[in-house]
Amino acid sequence: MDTTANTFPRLLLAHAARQPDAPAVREKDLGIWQTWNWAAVAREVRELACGLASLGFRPGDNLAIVGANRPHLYMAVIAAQSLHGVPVPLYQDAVAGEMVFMLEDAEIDFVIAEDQEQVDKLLECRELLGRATRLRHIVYDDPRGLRNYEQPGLMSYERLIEAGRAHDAAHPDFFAQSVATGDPADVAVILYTSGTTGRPKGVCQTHASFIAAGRGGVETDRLGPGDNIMSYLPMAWVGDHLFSVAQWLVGGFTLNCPESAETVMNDMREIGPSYYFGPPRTFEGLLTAVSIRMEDAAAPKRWLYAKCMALARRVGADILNGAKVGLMDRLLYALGNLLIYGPLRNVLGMSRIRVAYTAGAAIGPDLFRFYRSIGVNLKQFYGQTETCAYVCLQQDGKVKLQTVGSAAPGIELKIADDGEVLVRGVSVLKEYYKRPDATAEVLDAEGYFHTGDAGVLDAEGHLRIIDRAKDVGRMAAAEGAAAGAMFAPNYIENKLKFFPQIKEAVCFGHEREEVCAFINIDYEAVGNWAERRGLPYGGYVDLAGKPEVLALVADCVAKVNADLAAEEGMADTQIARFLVLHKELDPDDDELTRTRKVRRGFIADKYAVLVDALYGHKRDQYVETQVKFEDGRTGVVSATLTIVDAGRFPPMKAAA
Amino acid sequence: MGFFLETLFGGLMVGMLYSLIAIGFVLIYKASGVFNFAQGAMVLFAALAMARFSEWLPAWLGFESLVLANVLAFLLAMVMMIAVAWLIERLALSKLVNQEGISLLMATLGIAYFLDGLGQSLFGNDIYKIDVGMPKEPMMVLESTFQGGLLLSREDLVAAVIAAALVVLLALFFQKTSTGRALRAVADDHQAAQSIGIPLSRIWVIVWSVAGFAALVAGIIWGSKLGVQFSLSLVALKALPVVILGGLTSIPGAIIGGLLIGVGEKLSEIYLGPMLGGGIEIWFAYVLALVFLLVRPQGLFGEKIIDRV
Amino acid sequence: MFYRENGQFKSTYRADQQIFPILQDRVLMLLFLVVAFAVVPAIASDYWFRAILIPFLILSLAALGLNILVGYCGQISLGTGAFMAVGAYAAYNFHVRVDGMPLIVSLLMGGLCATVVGVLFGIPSLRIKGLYLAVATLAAQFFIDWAFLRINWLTNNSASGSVSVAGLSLFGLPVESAAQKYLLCLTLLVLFALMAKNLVRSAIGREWMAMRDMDVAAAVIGIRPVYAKLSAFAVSSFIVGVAGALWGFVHLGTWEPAAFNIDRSFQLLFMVIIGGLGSIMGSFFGAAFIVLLPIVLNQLPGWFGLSISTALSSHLEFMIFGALIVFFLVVEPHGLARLWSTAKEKLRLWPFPY
Amino acid sequence: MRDPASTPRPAAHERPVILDVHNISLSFGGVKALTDISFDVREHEVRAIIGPNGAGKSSMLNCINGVYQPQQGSITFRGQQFRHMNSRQVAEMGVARTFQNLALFKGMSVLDNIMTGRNLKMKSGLLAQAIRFGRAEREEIAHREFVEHIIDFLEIQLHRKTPVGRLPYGLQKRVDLGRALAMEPQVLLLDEPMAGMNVEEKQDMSRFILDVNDEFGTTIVLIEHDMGVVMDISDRVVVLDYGKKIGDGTPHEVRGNPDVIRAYLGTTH
Repeated sequence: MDTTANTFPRLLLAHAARQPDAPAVREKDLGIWQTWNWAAVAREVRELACGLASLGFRPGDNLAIVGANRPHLYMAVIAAQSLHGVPVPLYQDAVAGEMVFMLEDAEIDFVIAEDQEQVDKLLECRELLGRATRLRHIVYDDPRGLRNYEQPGLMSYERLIEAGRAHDAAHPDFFAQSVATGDPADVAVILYTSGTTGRPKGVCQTHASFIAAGRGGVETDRLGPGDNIMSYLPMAWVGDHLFSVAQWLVGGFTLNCPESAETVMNDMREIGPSYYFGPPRTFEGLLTAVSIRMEDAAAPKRWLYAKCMALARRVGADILNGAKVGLMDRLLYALGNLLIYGPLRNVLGMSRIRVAYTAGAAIGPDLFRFYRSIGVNLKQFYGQTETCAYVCLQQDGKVKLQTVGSAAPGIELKIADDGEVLVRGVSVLKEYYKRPDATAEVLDAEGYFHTGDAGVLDAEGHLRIIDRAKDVGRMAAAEGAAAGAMFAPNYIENKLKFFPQIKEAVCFGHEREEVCAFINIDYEAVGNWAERRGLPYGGYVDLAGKPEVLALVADCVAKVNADLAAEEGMADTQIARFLVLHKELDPDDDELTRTRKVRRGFIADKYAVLVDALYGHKRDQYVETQVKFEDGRTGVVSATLTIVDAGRFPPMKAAA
Repeated sequence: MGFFLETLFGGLMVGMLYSLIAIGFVLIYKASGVFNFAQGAMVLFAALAMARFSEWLPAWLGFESLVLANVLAFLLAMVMMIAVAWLIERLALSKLVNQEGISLLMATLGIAYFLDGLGQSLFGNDIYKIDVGMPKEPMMVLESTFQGGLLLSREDLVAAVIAAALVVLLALFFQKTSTGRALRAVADDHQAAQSIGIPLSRIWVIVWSVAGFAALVAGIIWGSKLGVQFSLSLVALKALPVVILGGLTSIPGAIIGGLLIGVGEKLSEIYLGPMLGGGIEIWFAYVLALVFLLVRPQGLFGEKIIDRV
Repeated sequence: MFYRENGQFKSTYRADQQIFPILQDRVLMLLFLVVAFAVVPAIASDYWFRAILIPFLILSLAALGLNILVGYCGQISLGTGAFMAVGAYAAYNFHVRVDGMPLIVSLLMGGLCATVVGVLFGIPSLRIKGLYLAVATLAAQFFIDWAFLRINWLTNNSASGSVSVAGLSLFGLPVESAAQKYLLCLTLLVLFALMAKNLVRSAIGREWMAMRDMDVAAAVIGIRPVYAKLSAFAVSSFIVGVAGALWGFVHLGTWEPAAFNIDRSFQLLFMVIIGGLGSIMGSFFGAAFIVLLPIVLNQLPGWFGLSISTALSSHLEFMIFGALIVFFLVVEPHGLARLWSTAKEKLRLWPFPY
Repeated sequence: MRDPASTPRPAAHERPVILDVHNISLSFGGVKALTDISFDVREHEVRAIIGPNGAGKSSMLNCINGVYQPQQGSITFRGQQFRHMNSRQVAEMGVARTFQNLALFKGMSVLDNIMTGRNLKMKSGLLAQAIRFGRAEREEIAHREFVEHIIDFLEIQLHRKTPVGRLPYGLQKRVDLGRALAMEPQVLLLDEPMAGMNVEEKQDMSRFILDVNDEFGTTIVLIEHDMGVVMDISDRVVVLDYGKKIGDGTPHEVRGNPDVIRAYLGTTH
């Protein structure tokens, strides 16, 4: 593996020289896995870069990249970099209104878009930007439906490549030179943080830091040629950039792009990646699907499944950690592996996984344990856009369910007095694009980055994230008590969200005497449950209001409360009352971030009436809500929500 | 001349038996759209039942009277045929309703095999005679007209009369009785039939029973002529070309078709056979039908088949 | 349960379109062939060869041919026995009249003659369907039976069509012992099965199935009914013809038209129904089932210490066949093959039900 | 696929006539299905045939692609006049068709169903296919790739290998369209492509139809009940009632036509 190359374009060329015929990128297209080897990628990047240059793309220009995970778009990233330009990947599901801000902020002139949908959006943005001379060049990858577009500056990917070839022929050494003059300290990418509050900020990361981050991961898990990864997460997300760009180019393994959003599961089953990355909700979704399907299985199968899973819960994780386990259990586990775990991994597409990572939000311990127990080496890491998603890693064999692992190579950790986690080291951001003020807020004099997360370091230096620093609140002191207990909403919400029936949860309790919660049911899971019980329902709102469903949820809440009651200092934060929301919390309604973190404050305001009802000890509450549909239309959903009292438990001194 | 006429009559006799079997086909096809390969098997089954019961009953019940034996045997056999019809409807047809014709056809093949097996394991697989007291000795007619005269077997004449009677009986049944009319309704249009509240299942049981009855009569006549044996169920296959010729949906067609083929067979055997090396009656009927199919698929009396898109 | 398909991705259409796209299946099939070619000949007894294996192989071949016609193209035929007969007698004629004619060529010529006759009797299928066609093919059955009985020229003037062959050899190797015969049949069967599979997954196969499923639509997209149907008859009767030749030459050695009478036709039809219409695999299942059932029926009572007359057991056989036909048509119209593939799906999805 | 019409499309009336139906009359044993119908279809347009049930719309299509033989009248396709054609010829001339009540090949997968649309273009012989070597295989692969483009176009990748029988109705309609597209038709006859679909499916289908029309420059003749859809996507409309033509013109003109209004008020549409 190449250690001298210090910019991404050079890494690419290094691989093209070292392993020209090894597969670099695969995409399922036209029913088979079309493959680019490293040489081909290098060639195409070169042509692409020359093409951009021929359009007048200058060093320092920014290239917006909008679309799903397509090989061409990944190549565009490197192409821009090899011209000393900066790729700016944007969320493809953002609506024009959101996108226009970043296009303007990053002074975008050149865009590479996936298809008609994105092009239409960008043209809309042109309008929104007024006659400002932005977005002069829009290159589209998939020409379908765009044939009769007359707008200026539109160009197909093929045409761009042709132009590139011509330019390359005219200036044979242009590309080589441009790559040669690249500086590791140059900004390699601008990633916009959707940010739980305020408008998005462009995080500038240099080649040096992202390569360091990538290398850290690659070395920790000994990744390299022969490994396969699924690239299915938004390119604009730091996670995908770390895994599908930085680690890809450092490690030189193979990217695999799914055929379409709906086929990801099948494609994953075919590829059987050896290296996998997904945010907790992906793993949650998979597990939900598993439990739903198992519930429909025949009784003997269910029995076997239950038995095997019980065994796995007991010894699976230890076996994976290499801890010592009795021979009998090992034998039984091997049997279970043949009968259940193996097949399960196979249908999940995880048979060949060596390393799987999750991050982006705290993962429910039980969820985490499930995957490890069936032999999927799932690990957590911790980081944020500002740190290339690279702060802590769980090392093989040292995986503790509750922590996100110890400081990654090249990273220093410090816990501030208020519990906030501070980070210094290779992967810390250069700056926020054109936002010195914001940069100053997060980067202090000693060069520590303020993560905004509250956490604790344990004896072995493993970091345990409790919550967002600003979310961590205190309960109002109950009569007689000096101070209220510490209240970590996410912590509780994640416990709730582990139940397949619960999709989202929002807890309130800061400066209040009790904790109350909003719950979102998982439509698919609960719908299934209802159908199996022959419980008729008309759509989401109706289902969410059914007394049977409320009972079901109350049950989950009670379990969580029991859990909390058993945990040091958490007993007082048991959920007193909850209600089941009449609509799904939705990024399009700004209730969630694009990465599906709940915007607690926003929700508290938006549904103030419900919050008051919860604390006002009402029995139910009527509510009306505006909703945005995919096609941009808006409508209103209304319902009368019942408020349910949850079972609570006396605090006990027992281990969780 | 005389010889020709004799052959002709012979042919008519055989043909008449074909018709008897063919009628069974037509009945079932009209009422249930099923092309009943099992008709032959039903004939064999019925004949076996008749033959054996008429032989066993006197032994069991200890009486001599041949007539009584035959009557009882006939009734018993008829009961069995009804039972068979009922079972077929219950176990096969009701479950295969609105499947394509081809799988129904194959189903009846299965039924045929089943009946053959059942019949022989119940009643044995030798050659049995049925003696319903048909006059055996032949008679001479028209000696005056030309010398040598005509040698006719009375038995055949009686058989012809019985057959004719059967046809008339069926005709009456279909024209006069309400069930008969119901059957015709079903034949014309299943939906219509159901809509006027006729339970298809019962209709089918009845039809198959009637077909069973026809089979029984045919079986008896065959049996008393040539004895009852397995080959019967093959001979019965001859009814297929007959209905093709006459048209699947027409009873008169079945009769005329039968006679045509009976006669054709005999004459061709006599006059063409020698040229071709003999034994051509095995296939004559089928090839005739085949040729017919190519020129007039709907047969002599059948309705035209139109494929709609 | 035993499938591990992760990483078996296809990056070419050739790989994606192979007959057994899943590695585990390929391995299984390979093992199976090894056993069939190497192990069985070593261990099987003479009785096994003559009573079970050879009949099974040859009838599988015939069923395979019939399945192409009935299962894939939807044209029923009750004349299969006759087409086998054509194959057998034609091969016989080439064998005895042309001296030095290699065995394999005789067999194939037998197939070709069957093709010609098959197409001839297939012509009515252009005008008529289903039960009408059944009668047309019946005509073929009876006519051909008769022809070999009565037209001496066809049987090289041997009385009542009873002929016999001996001293077979193939490329200099003798085909005398049961094992040798078995290997000959097995090889031919495998080759034909492979070709048949190729056909049904190619353009022509799709034409057949199109005619079967929805002939009007098929015509509208430019499929010629004449070509589709007659080619099905041709291919089908070629394979059946070869099977017939093998039946005569290899299995019987001495035979007369009765060996290919209408019962044979029905038997083969039953095989494809029970085995599975429209499935190559099904032809094997069906043949195996129908070859084994009577043997089992004869043994069964013995195991329980009772004894039944052969007559009775043959009648029981009739009844069981009949009942099974109806059963399968009602319960699983796609026969054993479908049961097999559902089981396989279950295994692939294990532990999930769907 | 076929080269797109690179130039922007001229207005309907300027384009040359590709299909001209002249005085067609058709009857089944005395029952008149069509009487003296004439209309023309111009290159690259979307031509709708509407009318109440039993107006003879489907019969009209069946005449055009040779399923029925009209007793009178003639059909001119690209300047060649025909009185009697069989479906094969029509297909060869580049007329494809979808069916009102799904006429898919139930026993086959989505992929195979669409592949059948390519059969007309597959030339390798029986033996070659049996051995599946050289040309036969190359051909299979080439056409498979073509079909994959269609699957991609219709967004049914997920269902590529599923037996069509198992697909929901809306998707089956797409496969039916795909099978027709596989023939690379110049004229595409669509028999109620949206019958029995919900609003969303209808939107998708309209999108596909329009895309086909301007991606591949395919001329489209469609029968549809949903007036809304017809008015949205068609350039010109023919109105039939009881086998007679009672209106012909742009959606706007037709909407104003009193006979048409009567015909529609008269029935339950």
